Formats: sequence, structure tokens, C-alpha cells
Amino acid sequence: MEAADIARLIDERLGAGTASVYEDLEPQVAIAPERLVEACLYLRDAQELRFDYMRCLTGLDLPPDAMAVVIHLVSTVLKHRLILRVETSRERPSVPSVEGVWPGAGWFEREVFDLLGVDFPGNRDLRRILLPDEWIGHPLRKDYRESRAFFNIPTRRAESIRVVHGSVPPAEEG
Amino acid sequence: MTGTLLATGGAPRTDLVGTLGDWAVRITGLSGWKSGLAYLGAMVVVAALLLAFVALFAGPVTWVERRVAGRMQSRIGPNRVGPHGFLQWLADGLKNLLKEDLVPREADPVLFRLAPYFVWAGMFGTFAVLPFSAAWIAADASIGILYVMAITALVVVGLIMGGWASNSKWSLLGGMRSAAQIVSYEIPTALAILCPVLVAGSLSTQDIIRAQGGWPWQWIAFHDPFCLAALVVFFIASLAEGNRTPFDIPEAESELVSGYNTEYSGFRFLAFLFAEWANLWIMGAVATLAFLGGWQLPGVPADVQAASILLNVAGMAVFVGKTSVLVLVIIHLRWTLPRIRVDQMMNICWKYLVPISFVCLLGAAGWMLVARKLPRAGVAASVALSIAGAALVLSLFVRARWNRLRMGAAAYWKQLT
Amino acid sequence: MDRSILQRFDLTGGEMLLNMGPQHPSTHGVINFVIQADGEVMQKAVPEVGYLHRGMEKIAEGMTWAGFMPFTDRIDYLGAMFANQGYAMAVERLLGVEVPRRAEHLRVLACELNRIASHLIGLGSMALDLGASTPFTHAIREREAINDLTEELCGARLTYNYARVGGVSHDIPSGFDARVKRFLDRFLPFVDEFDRLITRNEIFVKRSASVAVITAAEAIAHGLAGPNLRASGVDWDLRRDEPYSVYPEMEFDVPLGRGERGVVGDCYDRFVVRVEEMRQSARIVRQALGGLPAGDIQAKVPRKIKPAPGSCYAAVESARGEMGFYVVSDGGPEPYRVKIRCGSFTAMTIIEHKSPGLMIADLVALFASLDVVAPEVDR
Amino acid sequence: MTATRQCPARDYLRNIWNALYSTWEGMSVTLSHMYRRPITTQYPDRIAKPVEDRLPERYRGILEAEVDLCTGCQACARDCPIGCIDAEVRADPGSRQRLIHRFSIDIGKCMYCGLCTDACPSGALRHTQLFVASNVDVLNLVIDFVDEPRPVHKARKSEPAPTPAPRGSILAGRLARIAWDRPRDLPGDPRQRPVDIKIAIEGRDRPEAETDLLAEPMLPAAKASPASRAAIARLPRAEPAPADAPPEEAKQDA
Repeated sequence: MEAADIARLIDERLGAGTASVYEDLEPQVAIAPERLVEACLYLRDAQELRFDYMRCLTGLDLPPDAMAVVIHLVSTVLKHRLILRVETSRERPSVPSVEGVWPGAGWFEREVFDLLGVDFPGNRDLRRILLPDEWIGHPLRKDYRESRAFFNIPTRRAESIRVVHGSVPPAEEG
Repeated sequence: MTGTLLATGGAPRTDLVGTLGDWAVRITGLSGWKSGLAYLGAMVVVAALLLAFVALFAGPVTWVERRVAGRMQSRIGPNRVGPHGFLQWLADGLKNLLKEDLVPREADPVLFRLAPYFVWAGMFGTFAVLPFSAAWIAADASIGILYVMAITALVVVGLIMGGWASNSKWSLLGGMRSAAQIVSYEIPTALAILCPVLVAGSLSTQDIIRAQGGWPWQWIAFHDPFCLAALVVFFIASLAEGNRTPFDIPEAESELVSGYNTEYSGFRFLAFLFAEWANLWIMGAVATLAFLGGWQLPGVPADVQAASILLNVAGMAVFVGKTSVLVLVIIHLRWTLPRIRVDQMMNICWKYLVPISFVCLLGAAGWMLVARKLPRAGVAASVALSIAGAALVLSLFVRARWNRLRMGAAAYWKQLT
Repeated sequence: MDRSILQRFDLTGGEMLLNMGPQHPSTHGVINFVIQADGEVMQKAVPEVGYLHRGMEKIAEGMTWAGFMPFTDRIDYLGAMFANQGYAMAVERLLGVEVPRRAEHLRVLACELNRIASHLIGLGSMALDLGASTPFTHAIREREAINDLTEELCGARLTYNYARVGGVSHDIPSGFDARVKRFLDRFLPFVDEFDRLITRNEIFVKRSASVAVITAAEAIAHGLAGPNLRASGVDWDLRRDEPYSVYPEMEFDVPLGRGERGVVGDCYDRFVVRVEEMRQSARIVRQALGGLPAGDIQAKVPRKIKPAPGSCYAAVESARGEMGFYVVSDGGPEPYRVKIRCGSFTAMTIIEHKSPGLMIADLVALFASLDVVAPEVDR
Repeated sequence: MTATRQCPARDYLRNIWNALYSTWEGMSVTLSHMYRRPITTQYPDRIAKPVEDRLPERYRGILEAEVDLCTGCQACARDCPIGCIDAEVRADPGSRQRLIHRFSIDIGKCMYCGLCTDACPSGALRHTQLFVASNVDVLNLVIDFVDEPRPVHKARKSEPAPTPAPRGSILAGRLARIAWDRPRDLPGDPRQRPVDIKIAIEGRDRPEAETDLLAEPMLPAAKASPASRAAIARLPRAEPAPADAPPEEAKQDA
């Protein structure tokens, strides 16, 4: 089933204007964050859709003002695929958690929260998953700049080649 | 023949301490309570002799195990220290002695230091009643088997002490598991070894061996099918007593890091390890003396054997040979089987081994009643059973050859050596 | 250990809190389990990951499109070829490049050999974790033959870097197919011997059958993939359900968990499914080698790859399940975003769900049967 | 433990039979291995021929640059994902001849991926089959293939292409110069340059800034997003680390 007619089905089911098609190499169905959980429940439970398998949940940093969460879905029953897209602001990125719909999404959301700083209200255990709790900042953001050291462990050292050939730049601004 | 320690004159001595003690009394002329000192000296000499034997067994058996394990896993095993790596155990021993003797800060100072020696005492104590040949046994106690059962309980105390005193959760778990395992496997061990005691009519290890003959069909193992089953039950239960695979749950590396001896290092760790490897000999020796005819030479009556030194040496060779075969089987099992879980271990003990050993006990008793009526049938059954036993062992080797041929010529098509 | 993990436990009952990891013999790689256990039985085991996080996705945003390929080997170092193929397919789909058939055949050949090698380590280490060290050494010995074959093919034993965008880096050396055939002839009797040694061993069966059963619904809900999913009875294999490369021309069957010694979806099924998959991969290697078409091994691709802006998702059936690359391009020489989805990551989510009531020894069995590799979880 | 389905007695006996039979089967397999030769090799000292000669032709070992063939195109330095190749080619102002001033590879950082050898048009840069380069200092792992500036190689139609040196020969010499067990004062040893050692030491152990790094605002450009700050606030505060105890202690006893 194509993204377009799935978007149409969602509109019929949840009222006009909830879903729109985002044109791309592989068309995606864009949904507003507030209607996300209902749409996902419908996508999972509707007989003609049966998207029971959430294969991937990705965070995208779109400076200067947007952030997106892209969810890839697959139906192991009807063997078709769908890509959902949820846009949110960059100042206060927040997307409702779909952990209720697919329990597997919990850890994906924790990773997006950890690396991109998107808040997922409704996630049972929203903690940093990969980075230590004391880490400052969210690395996958385009404007992320690494602190010079973490607990006094330097995060950057001069290039061996430049050190050996005596061409070390004066002050490492890093 | 019960040789008491201080009996003077009467029947000839059957134990080393006795003979040495008499000889010492004779040449020093001590009398009265002073002759006791001579016997004490004899005891010390025999203990030193046994310690030498245990050390010379426990060390090289680690080398044998690592070489056999290597070959079973298509690798070579230690071959750098000494010829074919034979002195590897010496190097390991020295390494452990030179290692720092670490005692964790919160560990219980006294119990932590004491635990290995309990385990060691429990192990070394059993050598008092283990025979080596007709006349060579440290102390031919009339309650030999009961003594063996009692002294191994010391090992449990040592393991729990070690586990609890290390003040680490992993050691505690290891200690608890070993306690549960060894204590509960004492029952099937005791019941299984009651069959030979029943057949031989005495608890003394030498008497049990004297009750058997040199030829396989005279061994208690093939005396009747129930005794054969008792041998299997005893063997499995003694595996559990010695913490050997598939019962090496107390120091299961993949779960408990290393169980009760996680926090130990240096000489204390060596004591734990020494006790574990020497335990192999105890398992093999008790099974041999109880079921496989001990030092009996085929066609030579027991008392003739006790007289001459040469026959004693031959008897010792036979005993060591049989025990070594059993030790090799124990090693072979370790590199074949995975480990069982704690609840499965208890389940096997109480639902399988204990009932089966009861049945063996009753069966052996019933069999003896019947055999007394028709002795010829008893001998025929023994011969049949020994042939069946031999066939089983042979089938293992035939199957191994079949496996070998199926895998084609080289285990690995590109020889790099 | 991060303090925040302590939020997940309420130790009012006085149970023991155990730290199983991060350096622990049975956690493959560096993963930590904080276990709340009452003696042997666990109330809860919360996995803690991130010890092996290298920031692969951030590195990708700093590399050129072709420069990131050697890094994909390091995502799952036991299945490097799958990551190579996945990333290459994603970039080729962005560029709209058509890969020559010979290159596709060579990729499938390398992938299936890699699957056998990866399963050998997975099966061997599960047997090792349950106490039998001999099967592990035998599996490593056979894997050595595969490492030599791939070393001849692309120059490295583990980090192949064999695929390029639009094809592969080398063609097969002379005499290579003879050596592969000789390996395959020896491999099938080995798998039978491996079965006799460990798969049908009663202690191994009792330790893994009916242990930590994952039903089909749970597996799908938690997003499990690959052998873990198929062992629960879900018939989902990307090579057949979302065909890519030349897999439609290969005939192989997809083993499912049958629960012959316990319940469908237990640790034993995950083990047996992998053993069966090794046999199927051997069949595929033979077909890929036999029907190797002539032709060149690299499509025409511009030296400086600058795909048109857009995003696409390419997934490959790796040894640990679906390995997907969601790549986003903004038209520049460097990827704008590369999201790597791995099978081990989702397998970790089910451990906490399955842990209540298991014994510590069963947690080891469950974790080994899921064949989780730490770098794939943390990237 | 055993599911008592139809008849527990039958299960009981079947369990016993399965256990004994599968143990016997397993023992026969391991016993069969006693008849087979071990496959492990006694690297490094007890092997027939050194491993380097046995490696396949395409093995990706340590990189070797035959500077005579090098055309100075720097394709390798551009294609290396890590940037561990330092090829400095400058035109001599007088004779407009392009000179290679430096061609050094940091084999400590190289991941042997082979992208550079693919990019090299003239086959000057190639993998050898050497892989042993352990050393006492990571800075020793930078190998220079050019000692003094030398002209770039121009492939003229007239003369035939020069035959490349045997693989590994050039590298062997270079490795010997930085080997950790080399005689102390080897003539022409690049490590003797006093300047480098001073910079190397100074470059590596520069004292860290005194300020407490956690307090330093990390993102001058875009402030840390309120969501992440809220999330951090929600975390259970570790007992407030006393001002003087550096946060490292807090990390260790976690």
C-alpha cells in the first residue's frame, strides 16, 4: 500500500488534516505530534494495515528551528512498509512516546533523547542510554561542540603526525 | 583382621603405621607409654610419605588434564616448561607461591585465612584409609568407609567459610551452592558405597578388597547388576562431591566469576586448587577399592600378596592403574559436558540418585540371598556382566573411530605447523 | 555504573543487588546487568549499555560517503560484510546506481560465509557459557578456515571493507572456488558432529529448553529480528520477504523454531535455528559460487560521491537480524545523517522484560541465546 | 522440572536413557579428537616458515610508499578517512619543480582499510604483508618515507615505467629505524631531532585548564535545550560532591 492512500485512510479515521505525505525518495506520512499515538494505535490494529513491527525510530536534527522523528514500520502479516514522520520544534523538542504501542520503541526513544535531546513524555524509563548521566549536551546535534575534558580526561589530543613534525598549532581551542 | 594401634604380638600388622611403629619400638627399646612416641614418629613419617605422593599426583594430573583437554580441542596444551610441558605444574605452583597474598579489606580475617586449610584437611584426611597395596595402607581402620564419609564433610565447612568470609556476593553465592551440592550428594554416595560394604560384610577398606578377587568377574562391580548401577551412582555422586563437571557449579566461571575462590590468591588459592586436584585421586581410589577389586592381582590370594614386597609393588601398580583409568574418565567428562543448573543438581540428587541407590541396596541384598542358594548362577551372572561392561567400553572406542572417519583426513585443511 | 539506574529498583525487600558486568565472563563484550536477586532467583535484571559507544553515527557525519565504509565493519565486527552491504545498498539507492550482477553474487558469497562464521561464534559462546568449552574451540577452529578464505578474498579476516559503493573491491583470486568447495565439503559433517556433541546433549537441552520462552507476539512487539524472531515462530526473513541483491535466484529455506525439545521460542530453539541457518548458508554459498556470472565488479560511480538530497532506508538480513541503514543526504559530500539499526539493540530490550523469575544461570543462557554483541548495541 | 505429560514413569526412564546416551555420544566425539592432530601453530618461534610469507597476496598489512613512483597527487591523503597520511608536496619557487617535502604515515592510527591504495594511481602506495610494529611510544609509529625533499615522479611515455621494488623491502628499512629494540644512536635516525622530542613531550602532557570543566558552559552557540536541562534536573542528584573533591571520586564509588 502506498504512503498516499495510507495517509488518506488515517485522515478518514482520525479526521481530516492529521496526516499528510512528505515527498522524498521514499514518501513518508507526516503526522502532528499530538495525534501520533492515536494514529499509531490505528496503524497497528486496523485489519487492512496491521503495522505490528516497528523496525526503526530515528531522530533528525534540522537546524535552525525543527527536529524530526522518523519511524519505520513494517507489517509482518501483510508484508508492506510505511515511514512515519513527526516534526517538532528545536527549542523544546517533544514527541509523545509510542512505547505503549510498540514496547520495543522504548530504547530507541531513550537513544534519541540521549543523543538529540528530544523529550518523550510517556516513556517509562527516559534516561540516557549510551552516554554517562553526567555528560553535557547532545552529540548528534549539528551545533554540538565537545567539552575539552570529561572528568579531567582530555577528550582530544594533538595529531601524532603534527606533534612529531613539530607543527602543533599553539593553543588547542577544542 | 582389625590391627589396633598398640596391639603387641598376635596377628601380623596390616598397616604401615603399625609395622613402622613396631620396628621403631624394637630398635629404640622404648616401653610403656614411651612406645607411643615411636608410633607417633611412624605416623609422621607415613604422613610425609603420603603428602609426597599426593603432591606428585596432584601436580602432574593437572598437566595430564591440560594436555588431554588440548588434544580434545584440536590444540596442543602446555609444551614449553620441561619436556612436553611436563613441569608446567611446577611453574604454576611456584607462580602461585610468588603471587601476592591478597586479603580483601572487609573480609573476615580469621575465617578467610582458615578456610583453605579446612578444605585441605578434609581432603588429606581421607588418605589415611586409602590402600595402595595389600600391606601398604596408612591405617587399616575397621570403620574405613564410615571415616571417609565423615572426613569429606570438612570440605563443606571449608568452602562455606571461604565463600562467606570473602565478603563478595559472588563468593557467597558460590559458597551456598557448594554447601547445597556437597551435603546433599553425601547421601547417594553413602548409599551407593553401602552395596560393596554389604557384599564384603565389613567397613574396612582392606576387607572390602580382600572380599573381591583379581579377575573382573570377581569384582563387586560385576557381582550383580545392582552393584554395577551402584558404581554408576557412586561415580556421578563423587563427581558432585569433587565439584567436577557437570557439577562444577560452585565455581562456575560463566555465572559466578569463580565462586568461592574468587577473592583468593597466592598460597591460599593454591591450597584450594591442590585440594580440588587431589580430590580426583580420592574419587578414583574409593571407586576402585569398593567396586573394581583394588590391588587384587589375578590368581594371587590376598595374604600371599601381603607377604612379599614384590607382590605389594605389583598390587600397587594395579591399584594405581585402575585409579588412573577412572581419573582419565573424570577428565574426559569435564571436556565433554556442559554444566547443570543448581535446581537441576538438587533435582538429580533427590529424585534420581537417592531412589536408584536405595533400589541398588535392596537389590544387592536380595541378590546375595539368591546367589547363596545357586552359586553357579551367581558366577555366571558375574561373568556375563563383566563381558557387558567390557562391551560398553569397547563400543565407545568403536564409535570414536566412526566419528573420526566421518570427519575425513585432516581436522583442518590448511596445516600451518 | 550510572546512578540513575538505581531508580529502577526498590530494595525495600532487602534483596541483593548484583552487578553482573561490565567485565564479566559471560557478557559478550562490555555490557552490565544490575540484578536484583533473592539468592539464585532474580526479581529484575536491568541491562546497562553504552560502555562501547564510539559515536559511529556522529563519525559518519564527518566522513565522506565512501570514507565511512571501513567504519561499518566496526559496527558488528562478527558480521562486517552485512554492514558493508547494507551501507553500500543505501548509498546506491540514493545515487540510483545499478550494481553489476557479478558484484552482487560476490557480495552474497561473502555475506553467507560471514553468516556462518558469525553463527559459529554465537553457538560456540552459548555452549561455553553453559559450561562446555570443547564445542567453542571446535567452532573457532572451523571459523578459522572461513577467516582464511575471506583474508584471501578481500585482505582482512574480520574488518573486510570488501564492498564499495556500486560494487566490490576485488574479484575472487585463482583457485578460490576450489578452496571454498573443499571447506563446504568438510563443513556439513562438522555441523553434524557439533550436533552430536552439544545440540543433542541432554544437559545442554535441559539447560536451554523451555527457558526464557519468548512468544511470537512478544518478539514482534519488542522488535526482535533475525534468528531470535524466527525461533519464536515468526516467519520473517528479509532475504525472502524483502528480497534484495540476488537472493531471489537462490533457493534456501528459512528455519523456524519448532519447540521440539521444549516450547517454541525458548533458548534451545534460538540455538537450533542458528545451527540450521548455517547449513542453509552453506547451500547458498555453493549456489552463489556455482552460478557466478561474468562481467565487471564495479559500476560507474563518480569519484566524489554527492547524492541528490533525500533519504532512504536499506535493510540487510544480518546474522543478528535486520541491520538497517537510514541515510539522509543534503547533497553534500558527507552524509547528513546515518542511522544504523541493529538486531542486538532490540534484543536487549526484551531481557529486562523476561528476567523476573529467571535464575542467574538462566539469564546467562538467555543472553547467550540472543547472540547479542556489545558494539552493535552501543555503536 | 520435567513436564510430566502422559506418564511420569516413562519420562523418568527416558530422562535417564537420554542423559546416559547423549553423554556416551558426546564422549565418543571428544574421544575421536584424541586421534586427530592439533591444528594450532607455535607462533612466533616454532613454525616452519614465518607467517609473513604465508599470508595471501591481498593481505592488508602495514602501508609502504615507494616514493620513486609517487606522482605527488595526494589522492591517498584525501581518501584516508582518518587522515593518517601526511603528504606535503610544494613547488620549488625557482625551478617550478614540484618537490615532495614529506610523506609520512601514522601506522598507529591507520586502520588498514585499503581505501588509500585503491586511490593511488601509480601503485607507489601499497600494503605489505608485515604486521608486527609494536613500539614503546605511540609517537614512534609515525613512519617517514621521505628524508629530504625530492622531485615528483613524472611518467613519460618515452621511458618504460620503472619496475616497483619488491613489496616490503622499503618498509623493512623504515621499521628498523623506529624499532623499539634498535641500537641507541643509529645514524640518520629521525627520532634524534631534539626539536621533535621537546614538542612531542610538551604537546602531549600540556597541563589541563584549571577551571572546573563541568561548570564551563559547553554550548556557547545554542544553549543546552530546556528539555535536556529539565531531564538532567530530574535525575537523582548524587550527594552534592563537596567543592574540593573533584568529580572523579564520585565516579569511582558509583
